Amino acid sequence: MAVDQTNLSYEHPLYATMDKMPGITVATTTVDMLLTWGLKNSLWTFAMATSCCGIEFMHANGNRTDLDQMGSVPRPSPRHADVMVMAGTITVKMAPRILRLWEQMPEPKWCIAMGSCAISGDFYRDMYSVVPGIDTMIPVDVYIPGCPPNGDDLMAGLKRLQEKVEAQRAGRWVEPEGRPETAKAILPALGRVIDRDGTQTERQLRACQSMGLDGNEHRQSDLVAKSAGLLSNLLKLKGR
Amino acid sequence: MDATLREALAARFPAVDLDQDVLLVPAADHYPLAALLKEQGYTLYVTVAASHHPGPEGDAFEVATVLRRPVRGAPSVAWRVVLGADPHLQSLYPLFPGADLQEREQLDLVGVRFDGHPNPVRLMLSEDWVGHPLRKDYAPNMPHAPWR
Amino acid sequence: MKHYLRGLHLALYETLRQGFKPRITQGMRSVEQHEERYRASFALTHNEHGEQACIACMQCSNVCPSHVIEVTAGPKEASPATGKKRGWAADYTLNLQACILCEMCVQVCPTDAIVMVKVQEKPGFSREDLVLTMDKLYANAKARPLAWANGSILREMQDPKREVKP
Amino acid sequence: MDPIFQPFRDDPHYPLDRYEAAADLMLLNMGPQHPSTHGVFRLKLVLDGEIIVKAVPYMGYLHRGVEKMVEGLTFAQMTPIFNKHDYVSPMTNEQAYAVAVETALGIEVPRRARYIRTILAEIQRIASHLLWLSTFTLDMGGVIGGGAAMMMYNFREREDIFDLFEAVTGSRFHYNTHCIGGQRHDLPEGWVQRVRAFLDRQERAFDEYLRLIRNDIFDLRTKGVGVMSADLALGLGITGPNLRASGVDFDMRRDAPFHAYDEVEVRVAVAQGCDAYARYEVRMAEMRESVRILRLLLDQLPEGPICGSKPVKMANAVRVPDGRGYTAIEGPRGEIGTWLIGGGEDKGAKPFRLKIRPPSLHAMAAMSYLLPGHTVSDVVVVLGSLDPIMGEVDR
Repeated sequence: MAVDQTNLSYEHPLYATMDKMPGITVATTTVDMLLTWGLKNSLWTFAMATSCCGIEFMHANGNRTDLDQMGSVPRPSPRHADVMVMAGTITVKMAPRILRLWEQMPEPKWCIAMGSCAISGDFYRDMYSVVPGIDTMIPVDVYIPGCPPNGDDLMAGLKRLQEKVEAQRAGRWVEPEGRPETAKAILPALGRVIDRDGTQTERQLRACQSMGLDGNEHRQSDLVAKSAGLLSNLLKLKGR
Repeated sequence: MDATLREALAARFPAVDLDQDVLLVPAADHYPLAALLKEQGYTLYVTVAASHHPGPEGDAFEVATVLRRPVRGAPSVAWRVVLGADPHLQSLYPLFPGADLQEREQLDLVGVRFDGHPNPVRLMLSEDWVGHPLRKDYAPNMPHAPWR
Repeated sequence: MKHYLRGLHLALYETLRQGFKPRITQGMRSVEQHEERYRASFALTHNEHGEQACIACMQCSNVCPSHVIEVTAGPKEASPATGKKRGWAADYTLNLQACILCEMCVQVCPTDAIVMVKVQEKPGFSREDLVLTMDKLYANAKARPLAWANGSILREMQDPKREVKP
Repeated sequence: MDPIFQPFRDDPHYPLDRYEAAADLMLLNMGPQHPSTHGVFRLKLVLDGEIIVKAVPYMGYLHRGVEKMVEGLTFAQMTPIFNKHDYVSPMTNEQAYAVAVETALGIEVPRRARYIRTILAEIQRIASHLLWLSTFTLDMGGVIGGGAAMMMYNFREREDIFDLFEAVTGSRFHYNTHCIGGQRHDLPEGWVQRVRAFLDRQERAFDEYLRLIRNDIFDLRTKGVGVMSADLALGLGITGPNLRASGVDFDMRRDAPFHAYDEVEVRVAVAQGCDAYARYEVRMAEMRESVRILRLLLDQLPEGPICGSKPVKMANAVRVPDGRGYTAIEGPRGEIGTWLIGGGEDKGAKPFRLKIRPPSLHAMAAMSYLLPGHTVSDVVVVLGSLDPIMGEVDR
């Protein structure tokens, strides 16, 4: 999950050396506060905009609800961004691309599921070509309900993410646990994915991920290796 | 339907009942009818819609095509062709280039083949997809590993 | 070149002109800044006798295009206030995960039990945060301003024999 | 235009091996996630140097299976589904569906409801064209003062429009304000005055836009780019502003009136240029025309009931008998049609087959005809000038 990955930055040998110096804790705490302040107030967003919510994302970055005032600047490239805002329906054909874009984002990174389609697939969730929620592929940090959520809601979601970032940096973050309401929640049935015949899954995944460009078939071998990784990720999610 | 078109249709296709809103045409007349309508000024290619009608005698398919004349009053002509269990029909691509993507979509979703189509591959779904979703015997919540 | 400079001049003039206009950025809008009919989340109401208004007729659950409303009907019992026999909802869940806020459930509700409120739900850290249970829905009705519409207002507005305003 | 590219412009399936390349042919993949492809759309380009030889569009990245889904929903439930196809003009999509079912059932819509529909459709047309203008100039960088400057100007008026819609329907974006037989919400008090004030602001704003756009860069990037002849446009089934920019004087609002368009005079904007600039001209003229029509409509707005049939109380209240038919209305992007076969499950409460005719899918077919012979930088101009919405293309 995102928590473990953000803590990775503390494993640098420099920190280990610094820890032994007397009086350094006061200084590092102050520096850490400064870094946290900077991090949470410059959450640059990458809009993974597929459908209607993408238009509301444009509105949120427009002049009425100006997300820039929170330090959140929209970036068209995943390499510049901290937060992926998944805005819109995820289809089976688009899902491998979304996963690849998510993997291209540098750590630390967060994901916001904006709107019903990204949270659970909305009323399309039972359709043959729609992925029932972005959290079947990617760990999601904040869920913003609405169809589509307007700029105010997106701003509230970013504030909520700032709370989470602060808690994570301070080591206070507790992953939310399943509650009695879980029975009522529309949760994706991951079982049906994992119980299927392995060879067919691999073949489908390969064709699904293939960019279909003439002469680019050598990429296929990487993708097959990645597919095995994806399946183990899904198993982990199921275990959660 | 104006009088000149009605005369032309009655002369060329005597078997077709011209009083219906949606003409029922035999499959062999599909392409000649479109060609005649294009000559008569129905140059705007509106749409093609295929549908699957399962019945006790077996599967039937219906392909409906709509053409329009871009003038005041916007008269349009719609006709349908009923096909059997192995549906295939002549493509209108030589007459209307817009039929390219539209017929590919119907091939993809309903599974009606169009003879003479230059590029008959799936349009909406990925190329390895099994089955045609808009057929009545296709379950809407069909899983597709590993994504759903 | 001359035309280019003219275009540049015009555009810079326009940009400069906007600098003297009032600011339109609002940030997060409060309830008062939204329109009167704004709808954002849901609530369950009590009727005039203080009983739950929902009679578990299942119409909202049937009409919902997204199938997010689950109603469990309790046994039919007489109402303590009026003495008439009526249905009671034992449980009511509205799942905001897949809700599209289309107001269909409000439109069909015969007793105006399910209504909408003007304040949006807080974004959640997990999917379970977005499930509006019966308790949350009743709490919403007390804590948040109700939206303009309810079933009877909407149906009266759509009535074909409505009184024509002068 | 070099005549060597003419075979590819005439027939996009012309074999590539008959082309003698000056340099090595290169494949370039645009999309599906590209900031200026207006959604999730992928274009495979075969390049000779910087010149495009062949362009192959790929779509389906937003295929949500709506046509299968509506076979499991009743007619009364379906209105909110339809505004998610063309998410830039949800209002007209709802109207297309409502008109289709009303025509199938022969329901008469009250005069006030027809007027309200027309007013909402025209305001939606302005909003849709404003979003087109902002994305078109954003892609092109054709505005002095930075790419996003025009977007900020357009979104200022678009927010006003969303406020007007929120005042009527309670929702900013997906309204669900149409029902079969009329409107779900009546206009609130004082709304007409607010619209008038907005129209005055909007009319002044057109001059502001022109000050930003009218320069040589814009002309150079758009004139002569993406020339689509009238024959090609008709054969492809292109409708709406794109067709009128090719010189065809055809508008469903005037030529096959629906709603209340038969009670106002619609002056159709036509341009003869056939290129991206002509499409820009037509859309700008249409926005001004919408302002004029709206003023007329607001003057004539009648009083009365807003719904012709009884209000919806049950999910299966509307049943369409067995039969088939095609109905269409003119949306901001062209003809939004529905091919409806009734008599589905639950004794006709669900449709047997409902096909939506998307104007954007027809416009996307033009890409492979227009692009050969242009440079890579013209791709976004041609794509932007056609104004496709991928939710509608893929459904």
